[in-house]
Amino acid sequence: MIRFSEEQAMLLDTAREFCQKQSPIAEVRRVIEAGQPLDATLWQTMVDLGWLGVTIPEAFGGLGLDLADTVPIFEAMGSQLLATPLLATTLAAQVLITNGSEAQKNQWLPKIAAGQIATIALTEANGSWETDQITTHLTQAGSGEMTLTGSKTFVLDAGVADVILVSALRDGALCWCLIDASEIPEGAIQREVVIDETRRSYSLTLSDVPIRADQILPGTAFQKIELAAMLLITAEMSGGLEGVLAVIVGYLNTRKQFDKLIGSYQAMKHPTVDILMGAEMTRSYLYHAATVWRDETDEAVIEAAVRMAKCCASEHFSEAGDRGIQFHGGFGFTYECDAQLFLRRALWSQYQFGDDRHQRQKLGALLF
Amino acid sequence: MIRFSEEQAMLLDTAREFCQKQSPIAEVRRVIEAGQPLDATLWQTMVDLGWLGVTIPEAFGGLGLDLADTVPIFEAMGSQLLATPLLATTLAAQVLITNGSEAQKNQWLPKIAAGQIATIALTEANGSWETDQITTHLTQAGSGEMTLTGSKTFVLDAGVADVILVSALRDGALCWCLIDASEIPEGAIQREVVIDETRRSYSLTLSDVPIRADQILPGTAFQKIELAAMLLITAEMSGGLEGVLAVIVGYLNTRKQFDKLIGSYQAMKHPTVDILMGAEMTRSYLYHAATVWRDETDEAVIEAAVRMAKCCASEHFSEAGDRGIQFHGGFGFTYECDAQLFLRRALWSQYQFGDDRHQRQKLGALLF
Amino acid sequence: MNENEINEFRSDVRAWLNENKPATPSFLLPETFMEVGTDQQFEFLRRWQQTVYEAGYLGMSWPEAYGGGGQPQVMQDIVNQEMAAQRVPFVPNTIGLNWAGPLILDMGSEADKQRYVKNILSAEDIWCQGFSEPDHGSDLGNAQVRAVKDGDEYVINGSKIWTSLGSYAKYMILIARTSNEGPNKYAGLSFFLAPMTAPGIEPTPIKKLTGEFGFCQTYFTDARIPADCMLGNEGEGWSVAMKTLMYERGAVGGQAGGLSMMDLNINDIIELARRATRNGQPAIDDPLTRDELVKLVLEAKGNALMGSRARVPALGGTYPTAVAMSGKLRSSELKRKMTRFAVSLQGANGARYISDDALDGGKWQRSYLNSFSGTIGGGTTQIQKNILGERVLGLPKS
Amino acid sequence: MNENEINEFRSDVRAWLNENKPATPSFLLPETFMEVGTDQQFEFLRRWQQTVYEAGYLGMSWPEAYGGGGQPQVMQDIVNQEMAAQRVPFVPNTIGLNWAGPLILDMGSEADKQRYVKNILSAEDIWCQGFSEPDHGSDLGNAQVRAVKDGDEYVINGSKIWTSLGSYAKYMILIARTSNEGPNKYAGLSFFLAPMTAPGIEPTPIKKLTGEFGFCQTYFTDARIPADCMLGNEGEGWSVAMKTLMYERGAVGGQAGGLSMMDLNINDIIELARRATRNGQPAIDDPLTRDELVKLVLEAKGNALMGSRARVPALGGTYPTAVAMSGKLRSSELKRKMTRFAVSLQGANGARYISDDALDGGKWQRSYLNSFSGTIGGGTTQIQKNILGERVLGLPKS
Repeated sequence: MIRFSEEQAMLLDTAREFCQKQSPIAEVRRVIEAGQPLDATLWQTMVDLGWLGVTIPEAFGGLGLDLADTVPIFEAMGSQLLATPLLATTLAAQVLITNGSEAQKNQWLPKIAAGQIATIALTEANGSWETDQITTHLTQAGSGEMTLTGSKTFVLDAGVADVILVSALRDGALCWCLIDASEIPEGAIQREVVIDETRRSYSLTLSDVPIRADQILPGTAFQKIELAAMLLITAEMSGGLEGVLAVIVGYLNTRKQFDKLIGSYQAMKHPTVDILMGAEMTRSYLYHAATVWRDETDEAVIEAAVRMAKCCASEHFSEAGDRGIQFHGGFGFTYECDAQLFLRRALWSQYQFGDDRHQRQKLGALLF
Repeated sequence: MIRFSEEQAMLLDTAREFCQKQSPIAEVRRVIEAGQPLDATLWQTMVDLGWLGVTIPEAFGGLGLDLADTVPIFEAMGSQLLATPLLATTLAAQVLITNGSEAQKNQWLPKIAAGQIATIALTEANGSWETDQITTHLTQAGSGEMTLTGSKTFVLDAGVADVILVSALRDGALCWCLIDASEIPEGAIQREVVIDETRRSYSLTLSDVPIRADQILPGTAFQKIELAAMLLITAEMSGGLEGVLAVIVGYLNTRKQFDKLIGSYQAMKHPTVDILMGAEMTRSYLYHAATVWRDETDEAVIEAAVRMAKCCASEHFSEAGDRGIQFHGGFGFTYECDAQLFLRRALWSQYQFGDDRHQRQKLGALLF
Repeated sequence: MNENEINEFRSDVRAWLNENKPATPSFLLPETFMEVGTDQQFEFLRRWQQTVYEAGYLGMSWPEAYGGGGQPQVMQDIVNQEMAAQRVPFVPNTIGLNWAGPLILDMGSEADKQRYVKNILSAEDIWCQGFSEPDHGSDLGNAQVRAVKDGDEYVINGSKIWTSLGSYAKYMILIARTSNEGPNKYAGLSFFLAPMTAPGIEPTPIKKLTGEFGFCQTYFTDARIPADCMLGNEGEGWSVAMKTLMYERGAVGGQAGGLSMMDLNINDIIELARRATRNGQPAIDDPLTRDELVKLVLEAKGNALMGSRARVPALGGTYPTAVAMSGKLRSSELKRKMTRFAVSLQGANGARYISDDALDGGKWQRSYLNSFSGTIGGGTTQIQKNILGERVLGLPKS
Repeated sequence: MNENEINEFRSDVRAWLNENKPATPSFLLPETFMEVGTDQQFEFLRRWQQTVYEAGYLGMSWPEAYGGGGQPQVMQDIVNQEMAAQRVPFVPNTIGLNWAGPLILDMGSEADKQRYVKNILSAEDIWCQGFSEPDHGSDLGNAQVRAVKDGDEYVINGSKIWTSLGSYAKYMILIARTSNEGPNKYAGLSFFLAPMTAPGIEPTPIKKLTGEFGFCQTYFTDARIPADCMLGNEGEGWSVAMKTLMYERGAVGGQAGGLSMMDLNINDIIELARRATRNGQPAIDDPLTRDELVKLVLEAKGNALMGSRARVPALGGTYPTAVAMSGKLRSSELKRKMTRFAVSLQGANGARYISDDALDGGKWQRSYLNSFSGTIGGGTTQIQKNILGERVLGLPKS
């Protein structure tokens, strides 16, 4: 079942128009080249559109919509390869909404709705997609003071974040710690190199950083946050598939070989149809997952729907990126060809929160 | 490493010529239609060529060559879809050579070299490829007399066999029982329907059949026999791949669609190249396995080589048969199209002694 | 009907089906009307259709005057749902119930309606379809069978292929060429309700790769059929044929109802994977088999979701026709993969074929071989991909 | 050399390599000469070649008169084997050592030999290749770069693409068109040993999809090179170029030796699968990952065995040229699959790129992106399949 809300429809139109205008491919390349941690003007435009507050409850200055309603925004951003702190901030807001105390929500959600940047720090150097591999931990001194020690990686936009939500072990159980950027020691945040050059990814190294009790979130939901991340990344991938397909079709319809447009060769045409089918299926799984996310209460059903969507998207987007390079021939081997931008995005997305093989393993247990 | 013996070279030439002459595709269809359990004239010709004695030690009237040397015969038979009791008889002879007592060898090997038909009964109704699933068993009465009870399936050429070698449990351990056809009760052997219509497959149902001590083979090698079966079936498949490729290429070079030979379409041409590559790889694995079989002593190395060959052949032959049907279009959907004969052969071969998935599982344990 | 009436009716149907559903016969039933290969299979299915019709559960929304039930369509829908749920056999007169019948009710003369409709429902008259021709692909416009008017008859020459139930049919919906002139290749076609009993019409069974029969090649040799067999006017055959595509199940004046095939769905494959054994354990417990199954589930559910998404226009995306135009490609390839996988669940027993020894009587092996009718018939997978590449993505012709 | 001498030599080489093998640098080395993208990488590799040459381990079988070792080829073979076994860096002057050098020794003048050979070995003079052109595919016959004779010079115009080491090269082996006449498109080509220092020759680095440099597009604008740079006669360029394909490693007068790339083999992938972790366990312990690895091993070993079988003429089969003609297709596609799989072994770290944080410095991600040079360069996979279909299977042209 796929249900499409009016809110989604509205956001779909706005977001498409916005992203097409703000992020043509030349702009994507300019941003990569510039290497800035944030395009503040663009960010302010997104804040003004109200996108930061979409999922934040009305009580805290947001629109109070479901996370699933933001799917069209991320899809539109994905198709134009527009990477902004919206992903990290939306996920961090989910952590607060799901797990935060009233005081924590009161303190942060209105700021986020107003444009402050937040992010989450989950993954560690081992690259595990399972939270049971987390080693970052809180240590309680005799005096009752706590300190946080550990290293996180793939922390998006940490360089410009006002607040970071960090997963850590406390007495053997996972919890979320909220750290204000001002409390993070100099040098703890380092930009890291990821294959998708549109992303601003950082490592976060914490050594005995003091943590007050009010920095620890009372809720300990982790899987729901991971699933939220998968849902939004899948939305980006669905858009990305659309984007890379357009690049491929454009080339097949203009480039000639042996005096024929290369799109007339079945060796190009048929795999491109396969990519189209992958894109259509991905989009269907995406909006199915969004529907289930909003309407279902059974966590296992939600998990299955999201993992199916992430699995489908990961597989097809990676393959489309790979074929995109190949079908451009010699030009495909150059940095100038846009297919590489999409392949790199596909690989980043594939390996965040579980690749297709990982998802199939999880689904094997969930479905049967 | 692939080494090719003079004996193999000689057999390759003879066998190709023989099979092409004796088994054109019209003859394959005639034999299926006739439904006879044996073409006695053809069998005698093969006996006269000495093929029954190739692997039988000279002391028992054979040539004393290695089983691996017969690979070219089975490959040639496979390419022409010629199914005779040679496969079953050669495997049964291997059981005797490997596991038989001097008396048993003396009694049977000269007869086999002279053309008597033998077969092996391993598989049971559960369709397991693992010998630990065998339930056929010997029961020892107080008087010391033994009886054999159990059901076997996929017993090739049992209807015309002079002797059957049956796997059974004796006090929890597997052994081979040798049963003369004359000792098998009326009705115990029933023809069964298999997908490859060139095969004569039978079930064997034994209920308290008396077994003397001298019917039990002293040796208990099973895996080597299964590997021997895989090697010879792989040889047939390698030939079959060559055969189905010829059928496909022939059609692509004659059939027109929209006024063009269909072989000019890349949607046909490229997958046909993939089939060619599969055939070339299969043949390479086949002769590698034959080389290792003859020259290696390490059983694990032999097992890996044979399983790799069976895996490669199973995968590529099944796929070639499937594509063979598809590429013939409407004609491919008819019984008249030869592609179906090869697809059926491919399926039979795939599911005897372990399909590609099973082999990969075994290889995962063997290789790493 | 109010909700109570609906519920009551549904439970009546359920009870009736429970009572009257035929026992599984000793032979393997076909899975679609295209696969009926023996008299035994045919008679079993015809009898079932008769039973269903006599109980009032077929053609429920068709006019009473012609043998229908004159009831609201919703009742037929309920019957169809219950039949699918209980997996009863299909009703074999598919061409009559879903193509010819709706067409005759829509544009036939009163005489046509009186003559044909009731017997379609009761399976008294079996209908077949004469659209495809050998060597002319799936494009109707290439039809070469000639119909030449001679007095009050048409003389038919040529041959049609893939005529399902051809040997049992009393009538054929036939596309034939009455002219080679006209602005395009479709303009010279006419549509006939042709009696198969006319001398010179010879349906010749084709043996399929499964080893069974189930299709005919139908030869026409100076076969004379009455001129009033024509439906619509001369030269309107193409548009009449296109009309048949509009009679979706459930639309008013639409198809008669009943199942037209034993639907294969991914849940059947999951169930089989639990039941079939490989090396002594349920196939589904083997990690690699399980993973293949997950892949198939993903493809199957993804296909189903595509249809669901396509009904939300806002989610149509760049290529809004992609989903509708790829339905045949996706479902036929999925069926081939599912049935091929089903065979692989059985260990050595995958090598069996139609027989009592085989799992489910050898149904899966047969289904796999039959699955090529989907990937080949009505435009092969390769042609479907050309069409999608050209008409949906706008790529140049191959 | 007798066996004792061979063994002694081998252990000397081994000891020398052990002693002199350069330490892994702080930056990621390229894996082939086509991937040298920074001065740092280039200087490191050039120094390594110098070291190897000065130790007498390069060009061992080339004539002493021109800087070679004048030793039996077997010694160079032993050195090559030991270098491969110890996985030392490759020697970067690949075009010089394997193409230009053998060609000059074979058909160059005495002056050519004196001038070029020693500096090829010592890496003093780097060579590059000017065969491919933009938009003209991989068929040399389509070369459009013009060389027009003017006095004792040729004037060159046009551009070449995929010039590896173009920015570092002192010379280029260049195919240019000296005539448009002749019986076929190959007849008007000539072969030059062109000085890259001539005014009007501009190698312009191309940024690859990896983000690195490593190829140039080389523009010729009225570039004048001495007429005696021509190797062979005017119009013989095609046959000279074809000769270069004959200089297999190990043949007399053949390639100079040394490794020309960091060979990626399936054992590296197996080793990586043991070392890399997914969800905290070695990737190889995960059943699905393991199965993917088995599939790759089957493809890799099967490829290797094809070569071995092709050397037994009796086993050539119906299509004896299939193995030889498919080598490039098979190895390039395998490399793409292996490197892509290698990335997938790393869990979330698959998303990293060249940096210290990445497994093996990000080598695998870069290798995957670089692998397209194999599946695209020298005739794409799609073109290779056409060639195999047409020339091996005899299918009609697309």
